Amino acid sequence: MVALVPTLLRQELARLAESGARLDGRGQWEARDIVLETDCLYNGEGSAKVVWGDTIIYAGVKFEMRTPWPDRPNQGSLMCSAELRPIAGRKYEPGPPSPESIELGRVVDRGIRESGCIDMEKLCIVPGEKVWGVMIDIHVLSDQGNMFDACALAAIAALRTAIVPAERFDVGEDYTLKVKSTPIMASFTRVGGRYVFDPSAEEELGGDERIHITLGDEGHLHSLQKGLKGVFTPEEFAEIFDVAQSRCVDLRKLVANQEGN
Amino acid sequence: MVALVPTLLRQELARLAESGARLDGRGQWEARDIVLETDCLYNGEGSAKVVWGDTIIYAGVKFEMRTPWPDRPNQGSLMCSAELRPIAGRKYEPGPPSPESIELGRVVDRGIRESGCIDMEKLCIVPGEKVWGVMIDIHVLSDQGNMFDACALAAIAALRTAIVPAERFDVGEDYTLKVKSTPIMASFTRVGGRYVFDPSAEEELGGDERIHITLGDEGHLHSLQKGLKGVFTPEEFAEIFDVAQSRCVDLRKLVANQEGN
Amino acid sequence: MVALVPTLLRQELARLAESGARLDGRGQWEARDIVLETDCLYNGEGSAKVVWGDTIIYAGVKFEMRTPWPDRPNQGSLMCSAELRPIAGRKYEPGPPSPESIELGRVVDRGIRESGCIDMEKLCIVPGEKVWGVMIDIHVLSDQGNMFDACALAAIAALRTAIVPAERFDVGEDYTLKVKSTPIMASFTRVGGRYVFDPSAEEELGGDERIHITLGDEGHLHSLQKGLKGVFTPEEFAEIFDVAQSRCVDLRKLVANQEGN
Amino acid sequence: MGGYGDVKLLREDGLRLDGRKIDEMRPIEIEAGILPGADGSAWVKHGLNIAVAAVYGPMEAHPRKIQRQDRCVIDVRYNMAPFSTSDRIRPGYNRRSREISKVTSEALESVVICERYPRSKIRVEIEILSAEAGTRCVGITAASVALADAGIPMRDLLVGVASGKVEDIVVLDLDKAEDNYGQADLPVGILPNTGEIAFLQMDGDLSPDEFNLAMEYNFKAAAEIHEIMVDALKRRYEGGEN
Amino acid sequence: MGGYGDVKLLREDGLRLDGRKIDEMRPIEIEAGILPGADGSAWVKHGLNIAVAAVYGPMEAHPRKIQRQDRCVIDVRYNMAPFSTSDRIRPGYNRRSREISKVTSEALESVVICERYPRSKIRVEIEILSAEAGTRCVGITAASVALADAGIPMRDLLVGVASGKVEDIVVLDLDKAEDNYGQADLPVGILPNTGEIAFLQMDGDLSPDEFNLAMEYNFKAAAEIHEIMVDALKRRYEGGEN
Amino acid sequence: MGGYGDVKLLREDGLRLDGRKIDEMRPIEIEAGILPGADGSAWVKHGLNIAVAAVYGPMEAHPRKIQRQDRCVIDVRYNMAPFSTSDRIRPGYNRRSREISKVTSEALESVVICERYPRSKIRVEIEILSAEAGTRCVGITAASVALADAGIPMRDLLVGVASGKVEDIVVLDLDKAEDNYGQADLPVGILPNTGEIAFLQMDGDLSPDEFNLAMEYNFKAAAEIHEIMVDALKRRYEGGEN
Repeated sequence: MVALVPTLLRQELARLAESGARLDGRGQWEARDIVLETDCLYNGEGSAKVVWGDTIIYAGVKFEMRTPWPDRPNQGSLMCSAELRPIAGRKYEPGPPSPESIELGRVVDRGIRESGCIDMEKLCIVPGEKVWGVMIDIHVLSDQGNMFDACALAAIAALRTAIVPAERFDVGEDYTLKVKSTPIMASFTRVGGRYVFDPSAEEELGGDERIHITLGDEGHLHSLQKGLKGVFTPEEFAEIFDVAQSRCVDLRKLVANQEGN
Repeated sequence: MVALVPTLLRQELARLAESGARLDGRGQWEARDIVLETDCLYNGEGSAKVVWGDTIIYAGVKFEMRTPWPDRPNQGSLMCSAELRPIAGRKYEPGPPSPESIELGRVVDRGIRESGCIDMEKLCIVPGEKVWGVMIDIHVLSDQGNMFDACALAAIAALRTAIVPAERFDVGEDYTLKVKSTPIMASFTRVGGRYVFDPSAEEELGGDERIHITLGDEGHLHSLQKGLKGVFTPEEFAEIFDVAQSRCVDLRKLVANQEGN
Repeated sequence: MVALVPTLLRQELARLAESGARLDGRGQWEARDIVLETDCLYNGEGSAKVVWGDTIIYAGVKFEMRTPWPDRPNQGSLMCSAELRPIAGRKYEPGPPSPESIELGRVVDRGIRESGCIDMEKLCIVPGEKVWGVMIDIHVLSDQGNMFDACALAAIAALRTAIVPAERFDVGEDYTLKVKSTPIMASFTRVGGRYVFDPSAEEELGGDERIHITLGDEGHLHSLQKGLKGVFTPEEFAEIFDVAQSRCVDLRKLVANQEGN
Repeated sequence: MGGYGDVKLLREDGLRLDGRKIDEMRPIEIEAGILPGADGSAWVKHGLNIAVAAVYGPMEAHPRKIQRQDRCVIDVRYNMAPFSTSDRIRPGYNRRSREISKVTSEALESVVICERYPRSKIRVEIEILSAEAGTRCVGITAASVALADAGIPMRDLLVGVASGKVEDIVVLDLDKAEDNYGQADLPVGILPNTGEIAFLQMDGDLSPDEFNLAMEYNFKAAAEIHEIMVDALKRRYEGGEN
Repeated sequence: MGGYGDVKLLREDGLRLDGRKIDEMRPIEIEAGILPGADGSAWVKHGLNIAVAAVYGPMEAHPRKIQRQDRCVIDVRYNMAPFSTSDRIRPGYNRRSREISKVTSEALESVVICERYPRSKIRVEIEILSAEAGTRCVGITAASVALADAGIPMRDLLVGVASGKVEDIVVLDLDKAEDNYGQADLPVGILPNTGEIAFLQMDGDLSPDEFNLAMEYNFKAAAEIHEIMVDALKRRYEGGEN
Repeated sequence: MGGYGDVKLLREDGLRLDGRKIDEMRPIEIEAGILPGADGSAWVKHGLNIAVAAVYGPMEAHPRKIQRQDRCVIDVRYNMAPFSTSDRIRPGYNRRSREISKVTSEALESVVICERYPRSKIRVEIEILSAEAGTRCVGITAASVALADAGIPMRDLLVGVASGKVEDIVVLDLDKAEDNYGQADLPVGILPNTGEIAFLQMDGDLSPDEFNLAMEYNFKAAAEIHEIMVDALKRRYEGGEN
């Protein structure tokens, strides 16, 4: 689709919103097609590819052995970061990490970290000497809308399939990383005045603020983030929070199904 | 005051200089009001705030434990650095440290270091293994003229009130850092053709080179620096050197009084 | 010489090429005058200066003691890097290392490293604990054409005269670094449609792609690199490869003569 | 959230370690107009946090590629001074600061009447001089007062405030120990007059009910802080230009 | 080249450890047009290497100082994803990637009809998602297909291919072990129709004869890979726009 | 200053360790015009220090924000080569070099007739190839000769020279050991004809009287160095263009 100029696009989106419609014909809370694939990268100790509409994300998990922080001698560490390199789209430029890519990595990181799905003490090899550092790297190949949810999905799916490479580091046999739960992110963008789930690239271009909600297995909140220009009311939040609950259940099944394969 | 355009300002400053006058009515060697406050920051192991005219500076001291340099196993280290962030004034821009901020930090650092007021061997905890690194950080909140003297004053005042946080690092009880003397900086800027002490922002804008003199308790020189475009004669230096001697005595009393509180 | 504008220059170079001539009267495979001097820098453990036509290069060797990589406990390391600072010519700008300087350093590095002239195991001091890191730094003072060959010559000449500073590091007596061979680089640039050896600054300005060939004592290839825009045929390569063989023999004698002094 | 779990944060009497009630804020002091060279400025002490904010502008936005034809951009830099924390912070690039600067900037763009200044830039500098948990909220409050002090028109004064959870109890305004050992933190930026939210982050673990209670505390506290902000601005203008 | 020397890379039967013959390539799969937002794109799997390339442009070249009056510039970024190798690669500045980007860019400028787009820039992004020796060649092949997919006119399809030497034997297309423990590597970029070379690097130890044999293998392989590239582009256009 | 105090720097006979008298300089050699591609250049050997300076320009100053309407700017880069010191210096960002570059630039702007070239820039590149204490002064001397060699009009030739204090005695021109273990260093940039000072730094400990004596030594030495500088420029122009 030829991109409308933003002002015209905003008008069109507002017009559609009045009748509850969206540019691509989806319902307000309806997602695009999502294909999740895991174990797809030769050198990733865990890996996942998410094709979410036209948005394409890879995530890979690597382990490194390091000395623990002095104040937490029994704990390993987890780090999730995102690269938003210029391959991801025409608007992305080379250079040091942009605020956008930093936010993306940190919001996905918080959702996983705060869910407690990884027991940091289980990452200890020798207390005070050697622990595992788990690195989840997210690589955005194509950003065509709702990159955050696609990245979060790829990250947790890659993590849940990760094998700890103990043999390569001479500390025993390889084993599957224990991941206790499946935190899932659902994001909402204000488009034409009301929120929609899973905005397309056009909807993001003509939209306003967005809200990222990460929920755990029990429906508890683990991470929230509001980004971009715009305000919302507690009532509006209550509405999308309900939607997030059901969308996260759906997405969590996708991860579970993939693991069942 | 509305800033005059530089050329007009220079003419006005030259005119005033002929009659021995200054824009704000001060005498040639007269300072603006100076308020020094110490122990003003919760997390600084030593801290000071200097309000010098409209120039506002904070300095904080932090300690870290480190391994000594192999060739100086019995010595700790001292480092003073200055940040000239964009809050300091309209003309300051974000980005990596500017040559101005590097010069500022290094000139203040040399004055303190070369005075020998800190005995590096007293900063040794376990020879060859653990020493204290003392970090003085200077933060310029408002540069409205004569930033160098205000920064040097804040730095030495913060250092002289510093408590070594031995308990937090599990190496004994906290104690007051021993500081043997009080090096003080006095700076002079050529304005309207002659030097003045403590230039205002307008005087700096319409002025030429400046000379920074740091003197110890006995009136010895510990650091000199000439900055900006301009030349001076040995006779001119002799004149400001005499003024520096008396101004440093005054400023040193300010530090002593604060400690007496 | 006043630099011709590139289009005119290219035409002139093409015209000259037809008659087998060059701007400065040299033959197609003829080099400019080359002066090699070694042991010319007080603090370099090995050093060399190359004046190659109007191109001037310094190379210096420094040693540092470091811990070996875990997977190669018996091996030291060799690193050659080039700085192309703004002194080297009007077109060079300050800033982080340019792709040009990275390529220069890495191509020279590969030629030396891959020739096997340094036995990395001989750089081991205490297996698993201490090894020598050998650093060759190349500093381009004046780039007036064929910088690569001049840099490679300076680098190997500096390396071949290096003294291991064992005394300074308290591990025995100083001794001459053992360098088993003399890898030499010869580079060719397409000028006026055909290749020439040792292009001048003007020829580079009006020329196309270049090919860097590093040969060992026995005439084996140790490094190849094609740079800049342009293509070549296997037949063209065969021709310059033959020339490279004889040019490298000449240059190797230059190094040997210098050592004989 | 650290969530060590074995640190007691509530006393037998139901009060917090520093004696505050569950829904009680730390004391707040605000002063407007403290930096003579800035177009607007503010100093906020909130518990042991100290934030200073300066506003410069509106000014021409450059490089041109950051210009917006129909509005100004708010260029926020949130920064922690090296001496503001227990362990010294190295100056320079910092992922946390960049993220906070980004979302703070977007929150302020949501309350400033940006359309008033097309193609312009307003610089907002937030410096944390002393940190004791909740600095991003204190920075938002300071920035709001500084913008008002600079005479920049806003739809409302944005108030930064946070609630959290410690020992399974929702509490208002975490202090340092509560932040280190607690279970959740919910910092928000509230427009007290319209009841809207312009800034929202959260991490830790909150059930939907806990979230609602934490939000309730935040709204109540925002009203209180708003009064202190208004009071500081009144003092500034009653006191005349300085 | 590592050249450890004590690692067996050839079997008793003369085949290589993975069963390939001396002059046999690893299997190659190519798909064109896989990134919906790019003007051209390609996915190449070569052995266990995976490279994805995207083309954006031609577009205005800026900053202006990179503009050429008479042609476009090809702005190539070759990058290895952090998870593409056995040990994680830290994102950011990297001397090896910069060098490969530079020479790849120059190689592509040698085959694209750059004069068609004066003052323009074509961005070519090469991402290595999985690395198993030879990634620069796989990246060149992917970039070529992506440029063709974007409809950029080229003199020929540039093919990336490498030969090398293990246990004193010249072999085609080194795999990871052969790259780590072998004696030489000769990656080239070949224009299969004209028989010209636009990309050339080499390191290790090769006699003149060994070099000639390695080049012969490379030319033979380039013809094979070229067919697979053409096939991928045909499938893309026969399949219609996606 | 290191000021270790337990290292003997003066001999029984009152001479210094290298046999120099208290007020004696190390030997100095200067050559002008040694870099064929620069507009002006100089090579200075001062003791075991070697500095090379190049001048490029005047040229248009850009980016435009560095332009001055009424004069040129002098853009100085002082740099120590990695192999110039006992321990290798890592290339790249360096606080010491930045400070020296700044004050050297300001000193040269004080002697060049900058008004002659409005809106222009003159690049001065100072490379220290070998360092043995006092490099900033040697760099200033080299830069001066290079500027003169480039035909840039100057009020006077700026001369870099330093005195210092060892074992409580003021001495001229510290060498490496004296710099490492001495008590003070006073590097200055002197205009020998006008008797003015354009560059001044100092660290260590000097009484007012010691300072005056050190300055006296510096002025005397500046006159000597000035002659060597003039001589080098004469040789350059008598020898004709090279």
